Amino acid sequence: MTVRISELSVVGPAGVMVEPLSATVEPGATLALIGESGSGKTLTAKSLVGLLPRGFTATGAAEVGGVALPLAGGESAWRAIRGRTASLLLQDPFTSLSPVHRCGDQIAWTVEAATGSRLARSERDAVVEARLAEVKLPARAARAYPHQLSGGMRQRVAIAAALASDPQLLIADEPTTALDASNQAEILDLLRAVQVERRLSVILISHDLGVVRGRTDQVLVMREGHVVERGETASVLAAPSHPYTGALIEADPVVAAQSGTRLSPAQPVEGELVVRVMGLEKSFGTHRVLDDVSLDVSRGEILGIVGESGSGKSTLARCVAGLEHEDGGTISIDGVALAPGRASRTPDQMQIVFQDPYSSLNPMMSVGAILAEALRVAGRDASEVDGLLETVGLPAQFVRKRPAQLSGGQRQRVAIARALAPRPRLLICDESVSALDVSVQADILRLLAGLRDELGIAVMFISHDLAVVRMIADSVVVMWNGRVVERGECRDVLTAPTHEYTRLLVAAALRENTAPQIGRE
Amino acid sequence: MTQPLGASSLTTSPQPPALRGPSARRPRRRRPVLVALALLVLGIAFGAAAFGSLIFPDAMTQDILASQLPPGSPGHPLGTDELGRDVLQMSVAGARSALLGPVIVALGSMACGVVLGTLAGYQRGWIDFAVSRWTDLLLALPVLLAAIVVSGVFGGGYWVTVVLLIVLFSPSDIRIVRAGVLEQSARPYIEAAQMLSLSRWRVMFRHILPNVTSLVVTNAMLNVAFALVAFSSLSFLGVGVSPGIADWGRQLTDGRAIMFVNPAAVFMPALLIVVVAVAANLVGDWIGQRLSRVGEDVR
Amino acid sequence: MALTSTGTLARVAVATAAGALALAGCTPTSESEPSATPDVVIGEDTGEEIESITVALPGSLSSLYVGQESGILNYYIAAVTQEGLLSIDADGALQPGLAESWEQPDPVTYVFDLRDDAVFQDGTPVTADDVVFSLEMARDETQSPGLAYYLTNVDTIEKSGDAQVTIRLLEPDAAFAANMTSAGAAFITSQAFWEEHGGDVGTSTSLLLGSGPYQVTEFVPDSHVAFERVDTWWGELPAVKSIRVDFISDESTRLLAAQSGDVDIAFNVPFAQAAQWEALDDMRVTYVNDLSYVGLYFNIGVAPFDDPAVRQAIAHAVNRDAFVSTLLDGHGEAATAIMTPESLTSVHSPEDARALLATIPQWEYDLEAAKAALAESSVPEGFTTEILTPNTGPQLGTAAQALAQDLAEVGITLNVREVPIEEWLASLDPSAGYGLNYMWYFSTLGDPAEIPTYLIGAGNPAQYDNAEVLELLSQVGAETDPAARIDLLVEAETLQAEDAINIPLWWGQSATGFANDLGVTDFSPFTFVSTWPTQLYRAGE
Amino acid sequence: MVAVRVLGVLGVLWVLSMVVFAMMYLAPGDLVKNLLGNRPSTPEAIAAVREQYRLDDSVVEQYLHWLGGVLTGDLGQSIRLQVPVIDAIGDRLPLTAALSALAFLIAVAVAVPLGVRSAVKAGGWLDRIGGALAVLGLSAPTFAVGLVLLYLFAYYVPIFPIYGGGDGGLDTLRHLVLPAVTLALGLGAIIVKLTRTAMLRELESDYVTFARARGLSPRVVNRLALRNAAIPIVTGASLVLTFLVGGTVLAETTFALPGLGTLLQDSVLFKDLPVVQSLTLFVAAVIAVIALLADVAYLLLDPRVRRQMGAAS
Repeated sequence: MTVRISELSVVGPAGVMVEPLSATVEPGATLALIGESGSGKTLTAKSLVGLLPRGFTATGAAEVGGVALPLAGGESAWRAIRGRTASLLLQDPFTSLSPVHRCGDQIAWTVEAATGSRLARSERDAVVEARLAEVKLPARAARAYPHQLSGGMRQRVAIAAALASDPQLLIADEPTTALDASNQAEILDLLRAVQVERRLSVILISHDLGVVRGRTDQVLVMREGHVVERGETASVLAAPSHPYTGALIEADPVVAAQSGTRLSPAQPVEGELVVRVMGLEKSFGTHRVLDDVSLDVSRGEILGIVGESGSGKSTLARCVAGLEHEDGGTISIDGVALAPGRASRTPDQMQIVFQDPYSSLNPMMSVGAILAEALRVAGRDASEVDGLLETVGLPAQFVRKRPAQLSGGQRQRVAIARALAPRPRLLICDESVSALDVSVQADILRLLAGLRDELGIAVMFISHDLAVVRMIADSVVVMWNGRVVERGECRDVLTAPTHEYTRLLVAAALRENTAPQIGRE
Repeated sequence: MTQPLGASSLTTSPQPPALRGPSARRPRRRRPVLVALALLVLGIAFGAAAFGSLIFPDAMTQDILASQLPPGSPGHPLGTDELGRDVLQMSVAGARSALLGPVIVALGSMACGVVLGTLAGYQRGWIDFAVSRWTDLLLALPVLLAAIVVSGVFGGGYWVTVVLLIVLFSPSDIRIVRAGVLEQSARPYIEAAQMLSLSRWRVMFRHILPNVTSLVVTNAMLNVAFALVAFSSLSFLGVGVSPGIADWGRQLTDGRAIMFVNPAAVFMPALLIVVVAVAANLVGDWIGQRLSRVGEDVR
Repeated sequence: MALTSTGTLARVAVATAAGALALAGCTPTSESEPSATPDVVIGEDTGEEIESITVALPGSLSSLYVGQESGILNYYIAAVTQEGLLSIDADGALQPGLAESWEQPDPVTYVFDLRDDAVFQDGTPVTADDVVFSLEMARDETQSPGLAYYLTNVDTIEKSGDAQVTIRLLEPDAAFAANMTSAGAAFITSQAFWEEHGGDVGTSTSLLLGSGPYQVTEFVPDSHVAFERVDTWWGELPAVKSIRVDFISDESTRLLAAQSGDVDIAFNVPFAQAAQWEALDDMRVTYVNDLSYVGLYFNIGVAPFDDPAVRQAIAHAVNRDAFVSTLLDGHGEAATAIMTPESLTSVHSPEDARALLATIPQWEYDLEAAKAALAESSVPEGFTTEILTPNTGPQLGTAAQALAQDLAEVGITLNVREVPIEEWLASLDPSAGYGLNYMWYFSTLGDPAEIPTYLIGAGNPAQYDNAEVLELLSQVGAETDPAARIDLLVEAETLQAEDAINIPLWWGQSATGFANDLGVTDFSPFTFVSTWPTQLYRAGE
Repeated sequence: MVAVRVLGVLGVLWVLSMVVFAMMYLAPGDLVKNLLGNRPSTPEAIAAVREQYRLDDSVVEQYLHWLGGVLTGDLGQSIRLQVPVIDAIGDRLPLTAALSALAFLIAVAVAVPLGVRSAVKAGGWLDRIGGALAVLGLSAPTFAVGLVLLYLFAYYVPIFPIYGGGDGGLDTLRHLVLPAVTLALGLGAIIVKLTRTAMLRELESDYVTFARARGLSPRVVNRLALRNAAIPIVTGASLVLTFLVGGTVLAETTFALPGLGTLLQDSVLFKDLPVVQSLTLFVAAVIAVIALLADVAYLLLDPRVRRQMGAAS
């Protein structure tokens, strides 16, 4: 039942996207495909179930347990393979299930597709229940629509659906990336357990080295369509032979967190107080998003604000920025209390850098125009654009470019430059690196740290990822359900969390296994 | 390591699916030949509208007491109409009236849409409420039906019809622009502009508006086609263009009386209307796809 | 044709009569005899019974009761099922109808003796009470807004015997008897029927009851009306058993229907399509003067038309001969007077009638004279004005455009605007403020005084107030000798012509399409306002 | 939520009734002239007519009188037809409803499968044909299509009747085929576009990829996508309706059908105020109700919204 891939290559309209690649996955073993955006890892995965986008073709050979995959075959050839021999699990459980069908039906379809006939009602219920039990979901989940389940539960349903007709190979394409940190480990462990139980071969695709560590046997590191490194997971991570792998490992916040690497100066500068938030309250309808939140940020300090989605951290940032109106409490800058809303604020008080670099720049304006506009509001001359670009590490010729011509990291640099243009006292980074590849992430983090050191700017750094925060923040505030549950020096909080929730977060951030590892060979 | 990695547009980075690159959506690309043909048709039609009166200065004032001739008659390749006027000349001369109205309707409706839609979508509050109720009201009325009632009651006429169609077409423009503005307003770059304390006018018209242009332009192009059809339909019902004006819709309506004597008197203007409307539709779709592809790269 | 599928609002509205040019297959005629498509010879009466015929109307009817809706097509359809006290023959002369005989003991009293064998289609006899009731309803403005006008001069209507009705007038009116036909205001129905429906007769639910040879069996407004032959009629049993009248408001559709052989009779074929109708294998088109008058008139309450020189200038620019020969393709006749020649035929031969009307002074088509007149006027530099043309009469619009071309040469800018028939009707009101107007009038009675009384009598739309003319017209009302009446009318018309108030353009014709296997006896301008289905027969090969 | 929508609809109808009333009041033309025709009329006759139709009341009084009637179920009397408005509308409604329903059925039966196939085989020959038909359907004036069909299938190949509504039952159906096809072309064009766009979007979604990755047959996958695409398709119904209502007038005129379209047209020209008022409002109400139903359908089709609505109410 071994999976053998030999000389698999993917050609697209723009040329060869994946250079010939060979690999073997034993039953019950996991092969990790690691790479950043554009490395070709997803194309590789899709080529193994015949789902390449139009215009892309795969060559080479692949077999699963002796069954050759029809790499160049048509839809009908693939249908016999998909689900029964190889199955694909997608990244986002929010979109990979049909929103208007019940979960049980979606699982049953896989079975019906394999048998080619409709199941009787009772038989169907029994099959679905068994599959749900395998992913540790109660039978009643079959009656639920996807939106009625949490992200983690949805991904479990998706796993059950993907495995319902007992394939020998499961290709999991970033299966946990879209999930909250606390869910990620759970799903990975579940996958691992099922895999061991079924002696299933798994190809796990990820940009995240933390996911790979401890859960995979072999690893392939890909870059721009080439395999740059391969080997036993543990040995590759411990001693990378290719510089790119080394850089990836170094840039990975999890690795960095475990190794204790930090971008902050050893001793935080004792700066004057810039922002003071006191007893902030905010509700959306009856839902209380912020409950008596207080914090201070000083000049030259990076305050990490950590919490999962829904913890209120973004709302906090938006209240400080004036993009939301708080219901109660005070926000003061340099000792001056600000009324809620933008009207009472000036651009030089605070600026914000958003998460998504793709939508935070006006697509119709050139980089130069965007920055010049930001300079103008602060009374600065447009000629300072070049200097601004230099500050964020971009060459001067970027002035003429439009956002569409830039990569994600470059865009985020432009966004930071724009935020810096009015010389704000406070920079708010709302998940500003979460959407970036790890290597880019590290660059941006270094940039922010450098800015803090050079400009002495105060930074509120909001992230769901403790590992990232750990790399850059001086002090940390942990939020949960709209409340601050823990605060303190970054190092202290992360090494010795006192609150139960913080402990959970820390564990998740380090991608630690929460379940006992069974049957590892 | 700030260079983009690879040329593939497939991304696996954790973005919401809506932010996917262009390969996620693959609009059918109009075949360039077809679009070129459509552009050519529009070019000729608008050329005729602009200069038709120079080519045939007296198309309308030809001796109107002559007789009807079938196509292929000497001097009248397409024959003459029910008043003895040359169909070819009339078709060229009729372009202006046939196209001017629809173009003005499309532009007028676009202007309404841009101004009201942007205000409603960005300012929200009472303006949004008022504008939305207004569009609700108008959308509860089928365009053609409302046009019949109003034109019929007030005696029709060209400019009455133009104004009427602007009013009746504008709700869809307003809605489209409003929805686009709403969508754009929620994007971080607008909040970034707010962080710079830019005036709301600057935010609305410098930042948001250029980003909904593709919607606006596409819809305007499609409106030209719809207005062309609406004009001719109203003329058919006797409430659109008055007689005495060279106009395809009017020609089509009047020419039906002599269908068997000179079929060209009917089919020529009908063909022109359909061909121009098809061309406008194709070009509208094409512009929409091109502009939205530009947009997709950046989204 | 334009979209008025609405039957007709006024008798004017209905006729989509003439169109523009048609390829002539037919020589122009100035005779009142009908002229048919050449080369079509209609066979002799075979005496066969005709199972059914289909009549295609160019517009819809809203009501079958003429009192409610009185377009010319309403008259045509009502005549199938209803009768008047009298009837009109092919020469326009009065003949007995429901009244066997009538007499006029004094100038204001008319006595009608009813025939005893007249029966309504429901089997009940036609009584004097029914006649009195029907006429009373006809003179009630709210019950019969379309008919009341004819009876404003009536003082009393009484039953004066078991089978006798006496009508007294307020003032003498020589033409009154014609009003007692189904071309006028007499549509006799049963009182019981009327009251059963609370006066709502002629609708799709109540239908209509009359004493004619056909009974209405179904009426669907905007769709059709169906008639069945009954055996209750006092006259001879007609050949056609059932008649279906379809309303086809779109002219192209109607022509198609005819081409498919679905049509036996088509009323008011537009002249623009006449050639195509004539080209049909199994149909013919018959033209007949339809007693209609088309002319221009000036509202002299509106400047600059209060200036006679302005009116003369425009009158000189009217090329009525060209209108008739080209616009109407000869299916009409250049009008020299407001009265139609047909209205004189009870006294004069057609030739004499035309000769007499030609004695009325005319404004010749002469652009130089027009320019000279304008130079003399209060607006020597010319001016701009507007004329409204009804959308149901495309030929009127075309004529106006031709006139506009000539007037442009004279120095007057005339803007032509086509409007729905309703707006045009409203513009006829002097207070609407239009100086130059079209008049388009269908007479059904054939009485010579009918149109002149409207156009130059008291309260006329031109606001023309000439005491001499009014005096002459009141003499017309009192005069019982038809010839003397006509002379008085000619005198009145001469006065108005000198003042250039009404500029007659043409007397119209209507074109009717008939299936070739359908013959019609004595076809005349008056045919369709009498019980015309009785004149149909199955023609042989 | 639904109650709010219903209130909104009623509000729109109310404003609309005022607008229509004011418009008819201001329109040129004179009801008296329409009724009396082109002939001299006595002041008494004019007064009697004005009295009968309450023309001497102020416009506000006239409006309130009419509104009062509507609220008590009395739509008034048609001036032109002399029958209660409700009968005038009721008599023609079946034909128009049948025509619209037939056109809608034809359009849906052809356009939805065509749209689905076009999306599934995007770029294929069926897609091209579907696309061409859609553009043509949107670009060709309804009446022109009607005339062409009339010439082709009623004249040159006389398999269908030329005009009229037939005598009920199958005959009426036969009479409605051509007008319905005429309407269905434009209607289908819209539906093809809607379906294709919606299907394309769904087919590119993750759950379709995932479904295919699990080996589901194309038939099941397409059904799955169509079920999701149904939401935007149904929401587009108002667009379709608007077209349908307008197109009906043209089709009815072209084929001489005694339906609501011709009734409206004739009534407008006659200034038959009660009919125009009621008919305009009736049409607006039908559209509003169907839009409302589309929203309800949306509820039924989309469990997510269903849940939110459940929570809100």
